[in-house]
Amino acid sequence: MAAQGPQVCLEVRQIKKYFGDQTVLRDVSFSLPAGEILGLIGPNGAGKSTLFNIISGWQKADAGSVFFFGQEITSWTPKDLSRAGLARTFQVPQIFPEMSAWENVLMGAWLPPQSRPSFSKAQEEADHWLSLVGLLELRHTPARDLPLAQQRLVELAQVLATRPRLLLLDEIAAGFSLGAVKRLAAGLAKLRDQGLTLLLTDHLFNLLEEVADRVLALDRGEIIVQGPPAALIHHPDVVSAYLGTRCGAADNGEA
Amino acid sequence: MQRIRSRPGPRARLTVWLLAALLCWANQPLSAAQEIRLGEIDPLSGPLAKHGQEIHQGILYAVEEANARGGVAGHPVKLLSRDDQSKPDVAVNQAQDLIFRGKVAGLVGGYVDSLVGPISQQAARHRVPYVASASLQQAFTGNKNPFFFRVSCLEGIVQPLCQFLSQTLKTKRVALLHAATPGATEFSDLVQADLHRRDIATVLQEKFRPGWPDFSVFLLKVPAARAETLISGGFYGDNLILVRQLRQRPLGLKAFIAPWGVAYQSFIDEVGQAGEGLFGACAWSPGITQPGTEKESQELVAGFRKKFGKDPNTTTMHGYTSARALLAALETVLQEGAKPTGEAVSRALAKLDLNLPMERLAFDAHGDPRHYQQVIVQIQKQRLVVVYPPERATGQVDFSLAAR
Amino acid sequence: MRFPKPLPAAAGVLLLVLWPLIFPDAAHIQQVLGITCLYATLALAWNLYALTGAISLGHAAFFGLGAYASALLNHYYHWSPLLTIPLGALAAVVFAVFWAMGFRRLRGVYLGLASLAALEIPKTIVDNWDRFTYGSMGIMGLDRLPSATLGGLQVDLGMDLQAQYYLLLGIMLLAVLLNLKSIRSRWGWTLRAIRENETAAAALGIASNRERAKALLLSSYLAGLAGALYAHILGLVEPGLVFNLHLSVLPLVFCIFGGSTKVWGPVLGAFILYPLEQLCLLPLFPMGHSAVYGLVIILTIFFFPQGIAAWLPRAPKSA
Amino acid sequence: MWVGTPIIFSGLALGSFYALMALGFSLILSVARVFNLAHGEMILLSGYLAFVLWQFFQAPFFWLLPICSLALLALTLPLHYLLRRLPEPYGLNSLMVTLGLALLLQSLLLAWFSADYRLMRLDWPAVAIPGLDFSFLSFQGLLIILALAVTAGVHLVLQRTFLGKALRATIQDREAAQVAGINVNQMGLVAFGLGGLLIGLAGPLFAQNMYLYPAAGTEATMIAIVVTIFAGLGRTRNILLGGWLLGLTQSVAVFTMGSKWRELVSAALLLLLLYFRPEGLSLKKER
Repeated sequence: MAAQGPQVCLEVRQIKKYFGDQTVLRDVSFSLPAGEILGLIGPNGAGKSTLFNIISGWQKADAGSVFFFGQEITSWTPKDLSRAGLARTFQVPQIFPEMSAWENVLMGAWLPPQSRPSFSKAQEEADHWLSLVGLLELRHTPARDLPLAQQRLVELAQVLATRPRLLLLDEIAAGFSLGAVKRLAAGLAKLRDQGLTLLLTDHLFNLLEEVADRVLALDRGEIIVQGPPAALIHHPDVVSAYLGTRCGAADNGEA
Repeated sequence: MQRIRSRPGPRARLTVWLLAALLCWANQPLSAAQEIRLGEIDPLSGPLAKHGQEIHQGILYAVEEANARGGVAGHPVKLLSRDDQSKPDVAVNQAQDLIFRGKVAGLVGGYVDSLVGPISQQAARHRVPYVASASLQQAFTGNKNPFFFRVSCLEGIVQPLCQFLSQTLKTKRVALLHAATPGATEFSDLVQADLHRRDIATVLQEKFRPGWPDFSVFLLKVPAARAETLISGGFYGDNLILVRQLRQRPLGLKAFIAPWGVAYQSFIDEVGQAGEGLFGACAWSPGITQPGTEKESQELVAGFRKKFGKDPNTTTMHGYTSARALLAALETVLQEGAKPTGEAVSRALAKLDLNLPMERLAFDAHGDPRHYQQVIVQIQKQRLVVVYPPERATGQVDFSLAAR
Repeated sequence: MRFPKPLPAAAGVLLLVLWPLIFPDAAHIQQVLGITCLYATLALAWNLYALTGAISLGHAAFFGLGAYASALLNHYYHWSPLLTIPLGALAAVVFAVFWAMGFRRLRGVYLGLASLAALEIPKTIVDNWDRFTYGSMGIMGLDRLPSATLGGLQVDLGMDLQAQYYLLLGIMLLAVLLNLKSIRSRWGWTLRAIRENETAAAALGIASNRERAKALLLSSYLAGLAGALYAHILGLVEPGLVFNLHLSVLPLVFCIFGGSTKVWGPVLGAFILYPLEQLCLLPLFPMGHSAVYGLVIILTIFFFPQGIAAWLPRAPKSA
Repeated sequence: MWVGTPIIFSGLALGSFYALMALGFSLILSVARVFNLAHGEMILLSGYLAFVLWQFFQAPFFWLLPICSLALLALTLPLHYLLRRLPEPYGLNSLMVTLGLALLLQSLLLAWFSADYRLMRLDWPAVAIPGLDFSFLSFQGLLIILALAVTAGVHLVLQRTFLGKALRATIQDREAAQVAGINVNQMGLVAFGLGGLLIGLAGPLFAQNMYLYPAAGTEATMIAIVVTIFAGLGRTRNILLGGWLLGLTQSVAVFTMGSKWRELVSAALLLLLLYFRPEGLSLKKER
């Protein structure tokens, strides 16, 4: 079927999540057109990771629903979501510690049951994605021996190798140097141009500023502002959310 | 991929070569000499080690006794002992090893039926006589194996026990507790059936796994079932606990009787006062011996004490008796000038008639002992007193002591 | 990927196949090595499940169920052991199905401990179902492995130790092959991924519970097979013998000693430790053998923390 | 007398015995990640020491407890140094080493003390509860009191001291504890030390409640393992609760169903518990 205009890749409707009597997410809704890079910012505890976990199936929402290319995926398991083409990375990179960097990426190319590529094809893929993240020369290093930032890149290459349609990156650029952030941003932009949809969180703003088409600012479980990154970066609500939480000032909390 | 420690150093290589050398060396056949070799397989370690070691000492004593007398028809006897670790595959391995590498003239020992069984099959297959020291089950000698003999059987315990219960104790209701092992289970079933024929009701029959620390709750059920006599088919250690817990609360029992464990001086020493009045069964004990073997028995106790620093007991004697049987058969064959082949020794064993301290030893067509009969003893003033059968009794049953 | 040099392995296999022909009289060694093959099969079975990262302490349950099912079929229906052994091993698989369902959520130490407890269930039932299983008495006088005619050649698997050795060796090599397939295949890497990081595996779309269950079913069948063979080789079963904790610990010891997650590790472990104990330590030290055995284990772990198989020549990785 | 009274009392005493056997094992497992298969043999060692002191020096029972505790402390500390030298995979390697140690100790015990069964024969007066037609052995009472006291002691150490906080942090998340500046190795040493004291304490109790023979260690290790599963790792109070639950269940099972179902009932209980609470008895699930 020929889509009219941009297809909606991900739609999140009225997600609610409580931990005990604490509300972590209240009625979060947004939609992400295919081929867009959407950023998600917010201070610590704003609910970014919880939202990510709910979308990718690692946590259950207490209310609301999630749609992926029109299909409801609200209570799917991570494994089923991965098979459907929704991939993610984690704040603490989830890789195979005893395997080499290259083997890690190979796992992404070779193992996913939905594609079942041949071994030689998977090897080529692994080379391709590993070189894309710039770690080809470290291919034989056991993943556990890599610094955290490079482990994140290995994880990125690994999930990219599964050929997802939507990729969720959770603070992928944490601990990156400025140059590395720029390279990563360029790479992500290229992927977007090839048709990948991306949802990124960033604690700080550096990566989103480079690459996001649109940014949502989350605070205390609610989307407070959204718009292009340049407009958000100095938005008073965003600034106060960051400052307020950081300083923990009570008067800001009441406002 | 370079992993630290993935390649062992020279020390490690050395270990491997040493292991290999040890293996190769172990496969050298033992040098053959003029001596006669006997093979022994017993549980020398693990949970059954106590009785395994006792049998071992009995066998060892018999062999050394024979050697002190100048050997068997002039040939020195060498004993090769093996531990079966209470596992049948190990017993088979060791039997094979003894037969092939040790070139033994016969096998002795064996404490549990599931281990005696496989050994006896090896004996039949390789035509080597095997005299089992402590085998009980009946199923065992069902199919004829001309190379298998044993010096004990369950009947020799069950018969006197049940007769004692009906004739002397005149009990009407018994509770039966037994260990979850084949021998003890068969014992329990046989006793139950035998007592049934004698109009004695088994009002409680339970089994437990050996090594249980707490019988107190089971004991609560004994008076509830109005049992008069408690028969324990548990082993030595279980009886230690059972007896101690028996003393805690009066159960109104007429008697407590256990075929295994009680009739040992060491048991009496361990439990002390709590042991007074208990009944047990034994085939032999220092001071309790087959009529006509008193002198031999005393010499044996003295010699044994000198060698091992302790008294022999009924288990030791099972080992001793089995070794004596095999040695006697070997002597018969050698004195006739024949080669001690398996067939010849087995034929001699079948014709054997010895009066040994533990029993008058002669085998029937199945290899079972014809005259094996244990006596019932009671602990009185820290001593074992034979109370049944009447012809061997050394004292009277003290009913007041037995009641608890 | 690893492409091992096939040479040492092939030489080893050739040695195992040929030595009885060179030393035809060494029946006791054939006996011991035959049982070694049996235990190596059990260890390989254990290892299949361990490839998913699970340390089982309940494999004696599979061993015992295989042994009892085969023994009961043989006892009641008088079927040939050649039929009852592969059928009896299925009883272990049935138990494995319950295991896979019941222990889905357990990992690590808890799984090990739960499997240890699970051993009690078949054991106690078999021990107390007197009418059907003969309870604690066990069953004696099972049929031996029968003689078979292979291409005009009559081989007596029950009595001829050499034939028995070759049978057990063959079954062990099949188990090795299965391990080989399960390590060096796409599925093998799936298992490895589950072992190393279950979260990451799930993120790649791997159904870890299903793959783990598959490995367990295969593993249980092999372990059941070993148990069934054991019953007919010895001609008897008894609850205390075939549901013995020692049978759960044995594969663990062989695998860690030899090197788990390596194809030849369990085999090496079994072929070093069992003959060492049976052919050297027991004859040499009838009393103190377990002290020496314990020392050997301790020292080896200090020298070969990755297991003996780590010492084998390893091929460089090819891209 | 209500028939349940002695059953419950027996169950509690038995459960207290189980808990006392398991405390050292659980502590070493949860802090130092060593699955100590030589646990039972170490208890036996302490038990034999108590036996020797009792037999040849007529040492009173209450002296035996501290002496044996200290003696085992002197044994577990070197063991910790030995195990610390083990490379990865640490868990499995330490399991194997302690298995080897168990075999070694068993042989040594067999050589030193022979295979005979030994019993510490002490007279424990019966205690009657006035008003109730019920009496019990003072040793059973002692088991219950000791279990309560030791559990409370360990609990206090873990909850109220700085060291205990560090220990708990190590139990909960080893890596995070390390990041927070806790010397995990030192915590292992502390665990082995405390564990040694507890194992030493268990020895005379084992010798008194059961009987000594060189192969008895396996039984003690099994008890420790089973109670530890009941409790879940690192929860001292639950060790006692788990022990009691196990002891009571077994006593009730023996009374109502018969001795032969004892193992099945406890195994079934254990598996049900693990099915519904994979982390053991602990009420809070760790996230």
